[in-house]
Amino acid sequence: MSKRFLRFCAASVFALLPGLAGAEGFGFLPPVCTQSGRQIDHLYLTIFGIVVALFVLTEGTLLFCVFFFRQRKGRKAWSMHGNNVAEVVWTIIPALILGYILYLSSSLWTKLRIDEPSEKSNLVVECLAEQFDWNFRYPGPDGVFGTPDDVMTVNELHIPVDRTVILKISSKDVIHSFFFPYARVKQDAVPGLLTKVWFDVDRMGVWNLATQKPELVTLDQYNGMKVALDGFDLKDPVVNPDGLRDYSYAPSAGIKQVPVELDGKITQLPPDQAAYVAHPYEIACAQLCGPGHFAMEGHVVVQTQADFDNWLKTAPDLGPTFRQKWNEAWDSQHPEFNKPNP
Amino acid sequence: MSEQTISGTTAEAPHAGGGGHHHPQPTSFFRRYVWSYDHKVVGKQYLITSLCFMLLGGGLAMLLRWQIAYPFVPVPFIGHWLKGMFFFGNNGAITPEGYLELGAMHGLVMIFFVVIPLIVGGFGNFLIPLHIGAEDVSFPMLNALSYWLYAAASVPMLLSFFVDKGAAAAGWTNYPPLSDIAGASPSSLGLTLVLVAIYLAGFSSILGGVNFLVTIAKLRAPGMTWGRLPLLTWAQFITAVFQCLATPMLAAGASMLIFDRVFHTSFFLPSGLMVGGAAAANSGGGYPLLWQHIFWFYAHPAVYILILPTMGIASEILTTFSRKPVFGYKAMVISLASIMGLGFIVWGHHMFVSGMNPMLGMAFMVSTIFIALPSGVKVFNWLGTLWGGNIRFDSPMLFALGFISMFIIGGLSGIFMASTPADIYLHDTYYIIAHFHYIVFGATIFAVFGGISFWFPKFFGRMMNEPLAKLHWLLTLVFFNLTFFPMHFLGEAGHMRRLATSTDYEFLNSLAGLNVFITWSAYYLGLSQLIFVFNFFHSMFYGKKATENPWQGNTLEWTLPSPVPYYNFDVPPVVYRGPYEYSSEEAGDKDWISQSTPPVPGMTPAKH
Amino acid sequence: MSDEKHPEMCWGGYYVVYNVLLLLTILTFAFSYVHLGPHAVNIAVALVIAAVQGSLGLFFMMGMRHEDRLSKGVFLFCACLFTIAVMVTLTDFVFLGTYSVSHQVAQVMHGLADAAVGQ
Amino acid sequence: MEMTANATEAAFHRKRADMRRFGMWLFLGSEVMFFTGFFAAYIVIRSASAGSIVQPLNKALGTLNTVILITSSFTMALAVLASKKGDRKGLVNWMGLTWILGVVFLCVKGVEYAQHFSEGIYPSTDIFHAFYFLFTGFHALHVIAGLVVMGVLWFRARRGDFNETYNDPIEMMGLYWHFVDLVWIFLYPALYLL
Repeated sequence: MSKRFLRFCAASVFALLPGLAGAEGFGFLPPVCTQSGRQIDHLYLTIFGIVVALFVLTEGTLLFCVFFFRQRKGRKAWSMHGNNVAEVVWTIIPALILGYILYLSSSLWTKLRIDEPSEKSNLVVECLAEQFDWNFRYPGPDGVFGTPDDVMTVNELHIPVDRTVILKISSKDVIHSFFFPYARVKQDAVPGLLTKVWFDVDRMGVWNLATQKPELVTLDQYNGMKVALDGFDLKDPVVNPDGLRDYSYAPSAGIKQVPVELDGKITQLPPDQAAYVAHPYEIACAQLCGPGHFAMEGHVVVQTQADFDNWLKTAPDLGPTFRQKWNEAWDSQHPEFNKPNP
Repeated sequence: MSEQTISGTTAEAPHAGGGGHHHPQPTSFFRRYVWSYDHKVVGKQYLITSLCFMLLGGGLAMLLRWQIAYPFVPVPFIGHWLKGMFFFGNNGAITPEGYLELGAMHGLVMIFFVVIPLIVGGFGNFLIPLHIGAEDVSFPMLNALSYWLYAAASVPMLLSFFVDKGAAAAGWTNYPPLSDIAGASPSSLGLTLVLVAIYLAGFSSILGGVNFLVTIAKLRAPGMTWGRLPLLTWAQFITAVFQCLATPMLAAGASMLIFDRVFHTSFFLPSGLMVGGAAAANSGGGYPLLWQHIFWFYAHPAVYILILPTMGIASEILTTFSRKPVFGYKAMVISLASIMGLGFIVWGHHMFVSGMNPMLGMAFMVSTIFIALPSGVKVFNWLGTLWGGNIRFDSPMLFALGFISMFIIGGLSGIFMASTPADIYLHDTYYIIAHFHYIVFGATIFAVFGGISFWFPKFFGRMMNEPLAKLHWLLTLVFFNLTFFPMHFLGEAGHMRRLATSTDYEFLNSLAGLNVFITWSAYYLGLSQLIFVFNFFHSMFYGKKATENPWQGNTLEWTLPSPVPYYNFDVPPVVYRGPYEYSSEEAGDKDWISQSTPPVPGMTPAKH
Repeated sequence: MSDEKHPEMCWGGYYVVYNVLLLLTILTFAFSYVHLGPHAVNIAVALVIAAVQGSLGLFFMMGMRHEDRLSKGVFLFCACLFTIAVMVTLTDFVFLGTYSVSHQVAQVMHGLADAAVGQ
Repeated sequence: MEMTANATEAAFHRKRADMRRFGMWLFLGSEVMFFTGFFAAYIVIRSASAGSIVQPLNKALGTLNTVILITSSFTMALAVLASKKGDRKGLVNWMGLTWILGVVFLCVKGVEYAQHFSEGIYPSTDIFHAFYFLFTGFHALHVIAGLVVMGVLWFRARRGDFNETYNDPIEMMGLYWHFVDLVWIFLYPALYLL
């Protein structure tokens, strides 16, 4: 039995412990980088606690009956047709439990999806899904979508930390689903329909060069670290004895100076000075969209406000083909998608 | 319904079922086994055909698991022989398109060609007339027609494997525009053939539903009031309502999708679609979500069709082997009726994140949360049945106990998806796959194995080999849990569904070992089914000869010789008590008394 | 079905129902040329006429009157499912793509205001 | 109470007729659900586009077809009445007339389709015509199926298979035909008039 399997058993036992509500990265839940994501985890773990309690109660009764009421010599079963009081009790109590879950879920659902943040005061990004890529578009300096100064990227969503970002999603061909696991966010991209989702990312992704492990840090921690913004490459994974792939960052070949950020100031330093490397989060497609469904990977780069504004000004222009793609699939078909809601 | 009193001797009509016998006893081989009106033969035809298709569905699942565990590694043996054909690329590994075909066909075959025909066609056909004391179903010719429609439906389905560009590859749900525009999904003619296959299977399912509803409502033996119906017949009644009224919506949706694919209409295609750089050739104006609404309006009642009959089977087995009346018969029937009521208004929980209006998401959450109540009440009543029983652990009882414990896990893991915020994260991940496999495999298929060994004497007049059946139960229970419980962890970690491989994603990296573990337990699970296959076909001819009532059951089929003669009851039975009067004082020293045993004078007959 | 309990529909009865159905068809055809008020009124009228024709055909021509409770129950259940299927799908598409409650309520208010002012 | 032989025979036939009628109602219930799918889709797409998808259709032929179907529903009711009275000639005539009216309905439908095709309008032209062909196409399929069965019953009636006690198939045919007419009664205003 490989080490990995033993660790899986340990993790599964830990995952079964009821009611550890609020524990970060409980069980198999991946780390979470948004406040709304934490609330979803909290709700998930509350339901998990209730479910485990009900599980122990019912399976326990089953096992008890199996052992205690076995067929023995001369024993006769009770001739009992039912008990109305019991029926009422085990209808009311589950109804109350479900009502409690319903109350928790409905308040969170209203907060997440029904009461939308207004698009005037928050950063709005448009996302056009297509067969096997994510296209993103920023309004650019004039703040209006569909104008030539829009900034476009492919499979790379840059967002500032500690700000609410609204993502307006649609699709060009088939139904895809924008899935940002660390933010616990998922929303289908339906052609011909504008769907919206918002997230308030408050953790930045960095890669610890010492332990070769990704970490999530708040903005304050980030400011206290020496983080290399560029100049490092994520090497192809090496398959370790457990059959898993170990990722690692290393300075790209022959690079002398890398931009290292410390408390907002970027200085050029030799690669070995940097303790961390900026590491993007991952987004995926969660709705079957064709043969390339498994390869629709994208990245979310969370930056400080200054870095983000700097990136927005210096983002490379992807050329006329992308502008034409956005025009064909978005602006010409659905100009109303570009207008912010009141 | 006219309450038929205990009319004692002279029944109003000489035969409850009809004047002369419905249909003369056939003599030629063709009329006895192929185009037969006898509900028992049609039941066996359904049983054996769906068990064979289960082997096909299981095989597809095994190929699926190979690709997930060892992505793009050539499949040993099969990959080498079938290089370049079906799902395999030229090097014998499964191609991404092939993976989609495997996934879609596994779902379609298992739902439309295995589970529904097995529990409704097989058990329903064979047992409903016996349980209500009738000679045959109401419309025997329609019954034979619905089996042969089902058999005809399997032809286009099997053909779709051999057509160029392969079988359906848009998931068993066939969401447009993927299933709609020519270039979007890899398959082309194959998907249309599969839609035709669903069409025919749905039509056979509707006719079956009509047949059973009328049989249960109109052909009950004298004295068999609604309060004395066995719970399996109640479950089949509610299932027949779902079949009869929900399946036509699938026919409507499939007709529109076939129109879209063949006549290039665009019911589900919005205007301005761009596929592969070129504008899709459709006139636009439709909505992709329209298909999801119509499909899930059918598909949620369909998943209740998959579980309700086996709830009935489990209730029958549990009471017979606990030697004790079922706990709260009325509560069980009320919870079945409330599942029927709620089953039609919960379909939106499949669409919480699909772009459906969030206000509707709230409404569907309320109805979905409260549909967990009837299932909960049924579980508590099953436990009440076991409480104070005198439990015998033959193989049917072991499978029924497996049914309850797996159904508890499956039901509880469903509550996570009912709460919409949790569903935002869990939708389309392996958590959902774990949930529905615990229900459809852990509960339904366990109850099917239990039902087969329980009624094997009535099917084939012989007993199944008990030790082999118990070994099969143990292996299946262990490997089932080892296969599907870790999928909860995959889903919790965010592993998406229908991924040909997860190697692209760094956040799924730590789960690769788990996928390998699941694949190997799935293979052991598949191997342990061979024990059942051997036991089933061997005992059919060489099993121990069965007596009339080997398990001392109360229901009417145990008053008949096994195997059951052509016209079931030579004189129509008269029913004097409910089906579950085990260990009642009326039974005297033995702890059971059949429904049709006349009441002993001087003893107080059963309450209802 | 010639039951002692139920008086059988006679020749004249069917004739009357037939004429009423024809009359209603002509009425709904004529009404389609009359445009008073927003289009919704036309839809409502046509729907009412079709419903009357439907129930006439159902109760008299098809003999739903003599049926026992089970058949009537089946038909009523189908009618409920029809309404559920149409109404729920409709609520999803009427507020297409717009999300926040306040926005939807505002949109509905605008719609009503325009209808009142515009006509 | 002792039942005379033919009384039990009549009771048995009535019981079986009840059973078959209940089965027919259930089948018609499933047909209602089949057209529910189409009506739901049509109502949704039409109201979401605020009626802008509607294209003009030939109202005259539509109304003519409605009149034809209502008349055939009337003649079918008379055929059922005749069969219950055991009047074989009446049954054969009325059902024959119903059959002819059904064929006339299909001919008018054919003329309409030919008109559309000549103008180059096909189901793929636009969403409204897609619904038009979907609705009327599947309705016509149901009419054709009904005519086939009615033809078989007509020959059996001419041969004298049905008498006063055994006329279930005629009654079932009557129910089915009235249902097909009712679907058209709802379909006609939805497509032609509004």
